[in-house]
Formats: sequence, structure tokens, C-alpha cells
Amino acid sequence: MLEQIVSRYNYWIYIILILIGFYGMMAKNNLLKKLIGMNIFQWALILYYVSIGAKKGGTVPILSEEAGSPFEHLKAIQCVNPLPHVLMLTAIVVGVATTGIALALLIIIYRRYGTLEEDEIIEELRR
Amino acid sequence: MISKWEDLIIETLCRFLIPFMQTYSLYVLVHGHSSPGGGFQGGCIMAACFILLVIAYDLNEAKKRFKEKINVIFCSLGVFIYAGTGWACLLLGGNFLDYGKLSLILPTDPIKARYYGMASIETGVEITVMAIMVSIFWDLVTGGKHEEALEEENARADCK
Amino acid sequence: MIGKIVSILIAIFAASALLIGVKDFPKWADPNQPASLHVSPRYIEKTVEETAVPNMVTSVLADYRGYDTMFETSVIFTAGIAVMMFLRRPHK
Amino acid sequence: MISHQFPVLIVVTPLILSFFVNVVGWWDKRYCVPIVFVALSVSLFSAIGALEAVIKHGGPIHYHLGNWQPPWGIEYVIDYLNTPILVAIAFISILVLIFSQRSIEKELPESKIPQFYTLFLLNVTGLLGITVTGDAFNLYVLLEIASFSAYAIIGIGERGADFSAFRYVIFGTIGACAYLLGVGYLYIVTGSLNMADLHHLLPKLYYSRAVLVGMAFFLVGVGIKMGIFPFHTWMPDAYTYAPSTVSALLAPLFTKVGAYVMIRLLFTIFEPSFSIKLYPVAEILGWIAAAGIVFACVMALAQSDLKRMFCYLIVGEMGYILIGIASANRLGLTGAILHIINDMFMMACLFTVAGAIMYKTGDRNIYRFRYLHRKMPITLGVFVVGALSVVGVPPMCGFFSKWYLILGTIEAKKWILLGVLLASSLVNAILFFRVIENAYLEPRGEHAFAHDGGHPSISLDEVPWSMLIPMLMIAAGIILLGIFSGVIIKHIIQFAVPASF
Repeated sequence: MLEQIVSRYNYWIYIILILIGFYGMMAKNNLLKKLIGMNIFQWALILYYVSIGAKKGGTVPILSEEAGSPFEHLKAIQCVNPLPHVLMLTAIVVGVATTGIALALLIIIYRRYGTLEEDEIIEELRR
Repeated sequence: MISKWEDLIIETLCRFLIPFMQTYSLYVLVHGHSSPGGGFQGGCIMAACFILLVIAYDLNEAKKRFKEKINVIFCSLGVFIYAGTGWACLLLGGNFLDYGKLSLILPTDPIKARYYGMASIETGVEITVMAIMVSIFWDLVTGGKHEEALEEENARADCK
Repeated sequence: MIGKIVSILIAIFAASALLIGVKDFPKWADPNQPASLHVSPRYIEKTVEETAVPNMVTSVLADYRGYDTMFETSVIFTAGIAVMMFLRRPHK
Repeated sequence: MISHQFPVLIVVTPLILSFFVNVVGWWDKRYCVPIVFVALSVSLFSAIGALEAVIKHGGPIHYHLGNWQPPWGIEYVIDYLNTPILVAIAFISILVLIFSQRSIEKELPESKIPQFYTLFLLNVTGLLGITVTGDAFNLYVLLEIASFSAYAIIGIGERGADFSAFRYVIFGTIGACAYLLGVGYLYIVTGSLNMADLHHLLPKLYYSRAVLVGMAFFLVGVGIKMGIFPFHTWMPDAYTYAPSTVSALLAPLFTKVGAYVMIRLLFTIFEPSFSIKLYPVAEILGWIAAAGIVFACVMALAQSDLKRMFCYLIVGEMGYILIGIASANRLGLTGAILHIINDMFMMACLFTVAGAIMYKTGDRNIYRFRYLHRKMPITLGVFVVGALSVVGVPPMCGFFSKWYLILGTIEAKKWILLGVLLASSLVNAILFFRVIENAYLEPRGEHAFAHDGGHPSISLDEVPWSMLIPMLMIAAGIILLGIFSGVIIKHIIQFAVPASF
């Protein structure tokens, strides 16, 4: 069990982060806190993907041109996997965009109802 | 936040800093092919210096340097450069985004043409990211009112 | 209060479902995990040969999976337009 | 040569023109609609071309973006399953665009129109892209484009729209993240993101728990986006408060595209042997569908708001599609795929009618529809066509897909699902009769003094032609789809069902 945790600790951490984010999204009454929970949720996913790309002993996935001509001899095992990094660049952008839209919505909501508490807004809407 | 601070140190420091930030942003863009960097990162740095301008001076000063109309055009222009590069490849007889086909109009071989194709799309990404980040910042910080919000804030400051 | 307990339970349920999957994962940073063996080696070994760009992240981002990046830029564009539409007052 | 490029033209033309819409609209708002129209027409033309190419080729056609081979690059795949859906999406979005002009002018401030049409076009781009792509991660990005534009155009609706849009943001993000987790779980055990490649790699790993969890999160993510029963909570609010054009665009298209993704997922990424035999996924989906249909019927009966009633109807229609998947045989799946296309037309019909009524009377409460048949006879005629189709009356298309769904449940010997299907059709009949009664039948007392052909104060007051023509075309589409459903099944859908059935 301990070996299971230690050898995959990144994945355990990401699941704990997802737990926190998910709880924040579901349970918090304040819409801004919900948004923060959503951000934690998204960044947890990014941690997960970047963990997939890691390789023990791997270096950054950028070739340096100074050291002779190392291009031909490079083996896949020497570099970390660049694909998850690329995917996560996309996910980061998506996260930023979601936050932007949600913040704009929150500004409108606050202007219209004068509060960000969910139950108060629902009460206001019922009226 | 968007009104004038009138702090000499901050203003001078920003006037000194912003050109270097912009140069650095272009450096990050251009060296994205051989070192960490690229369009997104460069665009964010470029947007950061316009945001710094708003914080150090005021919104009017920033809008004088980066007009709203130009901002709207830039938002579309960047993605248009990206998609347009893809269309150029398509019109030259390749698949969409097949940069190798750009060698027909560029004086290079197909492999090197991919390098230039990527440079072109990274530029597009930088332009869009910069314009959109600045636009989102303006809208969020003033609640979409822009100059109106500035006047309100100044009026409030005068009352005090 | 009940809502909070229910959401804790749902969150724990989701997390434990994720944990069940983790048991079958390859070890962290294992050079021989499937993700490092199947598609990515070509990106690492052939990037200069095929695209003349030494930064693999850039070459994958802009070339091999450039189509994703185009839509990623469009996502930013969408968000910008959305914020503009929500908040911006009519132009004078 | 141009025919070779059809798969990508479907998506890229609206994308590149959407950038123009914003800039051009900044100067002159009148040019927005023509540009969007051109973009969607090119999409429709390319989609029809793609359909023709698939029929001529007799199988899936692959298109490699950037000329990279599939597992390394991104590929577009057009086959018998997605081309009819592409054509339907492009066609309906054009009709909704024509419908939208007057309605949007009334419901939105003028300064927001260019941005609205930009987002409209981006939304359709996203939906088309989801349908045509053959790469699991590319699907995620396009899903986000479609969702973001949907959040935005929902959020500018009437009072309450902003709050329901925020809830949609939260739910939509959970859905998209669950989808991304599913992709990640499959990626870590296979190392591939391409759907066809995953299809080849996964059978070796079918006993891995990571694959099972990945699939579960896939289903949850897609389920949230398509609004199936336990995850539907965002949908009624969001679609009710949205501007009527927006609900006419999103309600038919977005949820159905979700259903398409679910079919792709269960039968293209995974094999039927995994999703049906190894684990009882189809069984569980069947139970969820049954519960969802019952719930949707009860909730729809309780509503007095026309649009909200239709929203619960969508939850029920999603249940029908899931029943088709759950019966796990050729007939049921044929019914499900046919129902995706039919339901697009049916929902477009109903929601445009709701928009038209909203445009003229400003009211959606069905108990205040009295004398509407004198005021808007054509609109109500279209509504009756849509209603009969949803109930399942023979010449309309709804009957045929339901027929196949019923045959599928009989063949699978799932009697409870059969009972739910039949009972819900009855409830739908009651549901629509309630509206028709309120709109057509006049109270007895007042009828006495209006014997010479109508109440004096109610005169004909129909919506403008730019709204009527799309509605009539959708109604015609419903009838034509019904008449030609045999042809469609024989030449297209028959081949879309996986061969192992």
C-alpha cells in the first residue's frame, strides 16, 4: 500500500486537489468561492497531465544547438514527453478563458442583484 | 485603480521599465523556436505592460497608446493570421496547416518552410492574446464603463 | 448543511473512483510507461529532421498539433468577445 | 481537388469568417447577418459534398490536418455516422439565423449585435468541429469553444439568465473536466489521443481498471453536456431564460451533438464488446434513461412556461436516444441515430415557435394563449406539426425513429424500457393537447356572441416573413424526413451502425 502511494504520489496529490476543488464548487454558497473551487479543479487536472509527461532522468524537451550536433543521437528516453505539456498549454488557456467569462458574469450578477450569495439571489429571483 | 496616482517614482520607473518589457516580450516570441517561450507567453508579457501602464498612469493614458478600435481589430487580426496561414497552405494545394507547402512562395525548402509557418502563427497568437488580455482587463476593471468609470472615480477622489 | 454533507459525499465518491483507476497506472516518471513509448518518441527524435525547430513543445504545439492551437487561440478570442458583450457599454 | 478538402472546409470557413463579423460589425451592423449566412452556406455545401463523397467512397474518409499521419497529427474523419448530422446542424443553424434577425433586434440592445453574431458563428463552428473530428483532445477544445459561446449568448437573456449562465459555467466546466479526465485516463495507459488508434490499442487493456474509470468519467462529462437525467439541472433554467433565438439554436443542436459524442465514444473509441458485454454500461444507461423519461414527463406536466416545458421535453428526448443505445442491437441504434437527426428538427420547430409567440405576445405562459389561433394561425400550424411529430403520429419523422426504438427494445426483450417509451408518448400527447386546447379552443360562454366568424377584438397578427419562412421550412423538413426516412436508413444510417451488431 505504502509503495503504491509513494510510487504514484503525484496522482494522489492531484486527486486530493480535485476533492478540494469539487467540494468548493458544490458546497460553497458564495459564487466567487465556487469560481475559486472551479479553478482549483482545473489546475489539479493540469498537475495530472504534466505528471504523465515526466520521465526519470529526462531533460527538458529542447535541443541545444551549441554542443556539437546532438540531434542525430537523441533518444526518446533522454527527454520528457512534450505532448502533455502541449495539451496543458491548451487547458491553461481554457482555464483562463473560463475565469474571464465567469468573472464578467459575476460583475453583471452583482450589479443586478446586489449580492453574490447563491441563496439570496435565488430568493431575489423568486420574487 | 484606474485613476491617476500622481506618484513620480512609480511613473518614472514604469516609463523606464515598459520598453524593456516590450522588447522582452518580442524576445520571448522570436526565441520560442529554440528556447522556452512562444506566442502565448510573449502575448501575456506584452499585455502585462499595457496593464502596468493603466496602473501607473491612468486609463486615458493607456488608451492613448492603444486605441480601442485598434484593440478590436487586433483581437481578430491575430486569429486571422493563424487561420489565414492555414488557408494559404490550403490554397497552395496542401492540406490545412500543411506549412511545407509554403515553400512554393517562400525561398526555402519544405522543412524550413515549416519553421517560418510556425513563426507566422506564433505572431498571430501573440497579437490575439495581447489584445484580448488587455480588452478583458479594461472591461473587468471598469465594469465595462471605461472612461465613464474613470470620471466617476476622479469625482469620488475630489469629494474626499 | 445537508447540501454540504451531500456534496462532501459526492466529492469523496468521485475521488475514490479516480483512485481506483490510479492503482493500474504506471509508476510516476517511469520511462517505460505507454505514454512515453507510443506516440511521443517521434516528436522527440524527429522534430529537427521534420520541422527544423529544436524546441519540441513549440513544434508539437504549432505544427504536429497546430490545429488544436488554432482553436485554443479561438477560445481566447471567444472569451474576449464574450466579456466585451457582457460588460462593454455602447461606444460613443 | 476542392472535394478532397470538404471535411476541413466545413469547420474552417465559419471560423475564419467569424473574425470578420466582429470587425465589420464594429463599423456597420447590417453586414453581420449576410457574412454569417455566407459562412454557414459554405458549411452546408461542404457538408453535403462530404456526405456525397462518403456515399460514393462507401466508407470513412480520413483527412490529415497539417499532413501528419494520424496518431501524431490530428485527423478529421467523415463517415456514415457524422455526415448526416453535419448536414442537419448546418441546415438548422442557417434557418435559425434567418429566424434570428427580427427576434434579436427586439430582445438585445443594438450595441451587442456584432458580438452576438460572432459568438453565434463560433458556437456553430464548435458544434460542427465536435462532429467531424477524429481526435479525442481536439474534441475537448472544440467542446470548450461551443460551451463558451453558449455561456455568453445565454447570459445576455432576460432576468435570471445571468445567474443560470453562471450555473451553466460551473456545470459545464465539471463536464468538460470530467471529459478531459477520461481522455487522460485513456492516454496514460495507451499513450494515444486518436480515436481510431485508441480503438486498436484498447482491447488489450479492457481489464484495466483505469480504462473503466476513464470511460465512466467520459460518460459523466458527455452526460452533463448533453443534459441526461441526473445531470440536467443546469438545462431548464439556462434555456428558458436565454434569448429565444439562442434557445432555438442551442436546444436542438448542442444536446444532440452530445448524444452523437456518446455514440462515438461507446462504439468507436470502445468496442461494443466492451461497452455492452464486458461491463453492463448499456444496461445502466437504460435504467438512467427510463428514470429520466419518467422524471421529464412529470416535470413537463407541471410547467406552465412553454419554453421550460420544452426543456424538460429535451431531457426526455435524450432518454429516448439513450434507450436506443441501451437496447444494444441494430434496430435500436438505428432508431437512436435517426432520432438524433429528427429531434434536431423537432426541437428547432418547437423552440422557434416559442420564439415567435414570444416575439408577438411577449408571454410564454400557456394558460394565456387564448385566441392565439386567430392571431397567429401559421405559427400554430407549425407548432401542431412539431407536436404531432414529438408525440409520434405517422407521417411526421418522430414516428419513424420511435418505431425503430420500440422495435429495438422488443428485440432486446427490455419490456420496462418499452413500457416507458409507450407511456411517455401518451404523456407527450397530453402535454401538447394542453397547449393546443388553450390556443385553439375558445371558452363556451364567449363563443355565443361571436357567432359570425371570430371575436371582434382579435385580428390576424402574424410574425414577419423572415421568421415564418424558416419555421415553415423546418415543418416541411419534419414531414419530408418522415416520408423519406426509409431512404435515409437504407442508404446512410444502415452503414453507420457498427458492423459487429
